[in-house]
Amino acid sequence: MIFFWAFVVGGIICVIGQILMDVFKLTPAHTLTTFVVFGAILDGLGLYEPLIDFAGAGATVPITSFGNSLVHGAMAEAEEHGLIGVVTGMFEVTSSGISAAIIFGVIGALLFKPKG
Amino acid sequence: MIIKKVIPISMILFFLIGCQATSMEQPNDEEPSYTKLSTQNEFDQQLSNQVKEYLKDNKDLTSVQAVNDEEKILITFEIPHMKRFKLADIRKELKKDIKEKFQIKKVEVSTDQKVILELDKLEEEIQDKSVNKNELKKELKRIIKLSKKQT
Amino acid sequence: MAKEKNQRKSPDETQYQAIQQEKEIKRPIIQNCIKAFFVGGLICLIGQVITTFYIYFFDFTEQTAGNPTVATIIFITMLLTGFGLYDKIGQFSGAGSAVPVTGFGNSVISSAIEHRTEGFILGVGANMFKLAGPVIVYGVFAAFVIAIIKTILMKWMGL
Amino acid sequence: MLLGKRTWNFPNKPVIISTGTVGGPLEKEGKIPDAFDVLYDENWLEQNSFEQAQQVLLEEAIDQAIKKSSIQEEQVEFFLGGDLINQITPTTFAINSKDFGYMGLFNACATSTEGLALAAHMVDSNAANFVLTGTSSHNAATERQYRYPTEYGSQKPPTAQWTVTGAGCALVAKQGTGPVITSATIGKVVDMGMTDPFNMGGAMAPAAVDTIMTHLKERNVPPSYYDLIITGDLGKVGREASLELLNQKGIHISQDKFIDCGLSIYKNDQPVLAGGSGAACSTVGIYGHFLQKIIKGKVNRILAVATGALHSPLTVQQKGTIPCIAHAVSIESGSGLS
Repeated sequence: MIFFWAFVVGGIICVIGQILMDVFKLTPAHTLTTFVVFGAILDGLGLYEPLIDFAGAGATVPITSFGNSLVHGAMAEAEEHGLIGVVTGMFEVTSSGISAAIIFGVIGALLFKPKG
Repeated sequence: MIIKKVIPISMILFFLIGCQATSMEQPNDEEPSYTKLSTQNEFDQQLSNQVKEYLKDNKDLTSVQAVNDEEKILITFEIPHMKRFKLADIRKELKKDIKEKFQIKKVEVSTDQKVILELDKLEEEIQDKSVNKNELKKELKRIIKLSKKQT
Repeated sequence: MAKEKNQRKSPDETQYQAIQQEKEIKRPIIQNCIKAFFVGGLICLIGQVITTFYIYFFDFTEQTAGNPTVATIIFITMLLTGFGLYDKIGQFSGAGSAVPVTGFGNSVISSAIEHRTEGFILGVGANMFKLAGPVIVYGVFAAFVIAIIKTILMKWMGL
Repeated sequence: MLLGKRTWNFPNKPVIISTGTVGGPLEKEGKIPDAFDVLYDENWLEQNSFEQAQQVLLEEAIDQAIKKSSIQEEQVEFFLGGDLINQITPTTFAINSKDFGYMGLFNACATSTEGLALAAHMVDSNAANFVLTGTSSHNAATERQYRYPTEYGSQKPPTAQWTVTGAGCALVAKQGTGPVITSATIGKVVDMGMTDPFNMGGAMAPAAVDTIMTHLKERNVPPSYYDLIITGDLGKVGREASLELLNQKGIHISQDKFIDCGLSIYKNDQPVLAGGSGAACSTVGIYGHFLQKIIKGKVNRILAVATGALHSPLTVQQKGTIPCIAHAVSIESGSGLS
């Protein structure tokens, strides 16, 4: 079941992205930024976690989950250390996506040439 | 050009599989499945059994696992997929309910797939009597710790 | 001058832009959305398969399996980008391959590979986040604002 | 000799005595592979960067043009040319080792006819005997400067065009065998407030129309005077729009006489969306394909109108419009040709 809903929810999130790109003529960078901010807002309203419970990777693989986990990290630290935790806890949960991208970016640059 | 052929085919395939999966899902009128643990053990699972017995009437659940030692109990459960949107609330309510009903101080509730798997394994071991008191305590502690990990 | 020119449109411009509206090849939005749905869904499905794999065969919970899953699909993205396939998938599926974290990975990795000719420090290092930078910047800032609001509401308003 | 305001007439009829054209892998599989003297199988040309590869393309085109002519490299006095890359470095580096007087030009994709018009003017007015003119573009080098890294998976809309990988050179001389240049019209910058960098054809169409109209008016000839009117890289969108615009202004050109280089190079099933573009597009189309048609006697008079979009990635980000330009050169079958 989780596989089916991961597929459907992930697909629907991508369709929203396609509409932003085609109908509102946003560039990919604008679209992704909008999504991350949107993910952060959804988590702020407490709506993103239920979506993850429901759709699994369908909600964690799209870039919206980045916003969600940034808020999550900040909130977890804030509970312990108050407002200063908001600043320090930000990357607590998200770091894997960014560090993986950096590491594989450098490895990619070592291994590959652009095909053009 | 291969991509152009592969992608549509796999799309159709997954969609068919997906549709089948939905139609196979049946309404959940049945009691949640659970294993009644032997109380003849070195380690008394009476409490866990009582909890399971109690949760039997809860139509929200499809399966329940529970293991306890002398001071704490870990309960895991599964619910029908369409109810997973409310998973966090159901978990919270269940925890509160059990705490009040059985007057236990430390109740841990989890719905994590991994925790369910591990607890299932532990239940089996208890049934087989392949764990001793100390091992059980240690194992339970480990699983609870696992369920609380954030990153 | 430049500012003035931007503000008013001459009749010629308006007229030509009308012609252009008519002659422009329209984007096949419905078709693009269908492609985006299936490719995006497929990527998420693969993500779910990898997550499940990590839960069953390694010591990861649903919570913690997210990290290795992301790392794994970004690794796959690196291979697809390096072998020159990701841009072709991207042209086919649009947002379907841009919105998942694979798209984020691709934007970082493609920039890194592309700027290798300018050296590893000022090329790869400096340009890596050329495209993905805004995502992190505004993700962090939005999260900051939201977390502040939420903390204040919870702590001082008792919500 | 000046006709009207922007048109030069060349009474001495400078001759294009030879041309050299080179192309990349996608051009090799295209519609007109025989328009190229040299075709490469891959994008890198064994260089370390795409910019260097572009430089090699131009070097090869220069060598081909000189090789095919009856003159020696030392006899060439000037080189006029440019490309799309920042500060036209590929062209400069290609000329680096040569002993030519060099004037770098930038009119984006209209550089080819700009160079040809200036070369003809120099030869016609006795300022030079042999002038080389040429441009080059490389798909990956252009892509990474104007748009995204080449491996970035962004979806291009159907109005986008594909930059041609290639280079072309023409050797213009006072006399010799070959097609002759009879006149040229220098375009003005036309800006219709278009802002979409993925629809260059649509932005450039009004510039092409303006130049064609000015040319016909100042030279006082009807459109039917030319066997073919060849635009540089308007693509599907721009070609349709400019035909419509010409129609509205009362100039009727039949569909089969109004040809676009961007639509001539690639086959329909190649992934080039609305057609080819880039500095090399008009260059290889005109020097390679259409001059051959004149030499073989299939057509007698052509009007080559290369079009260029004069924006930069910076102006696009600053929400600027896309100013465009087009230069026209009329080429006729002439000395020594049947």
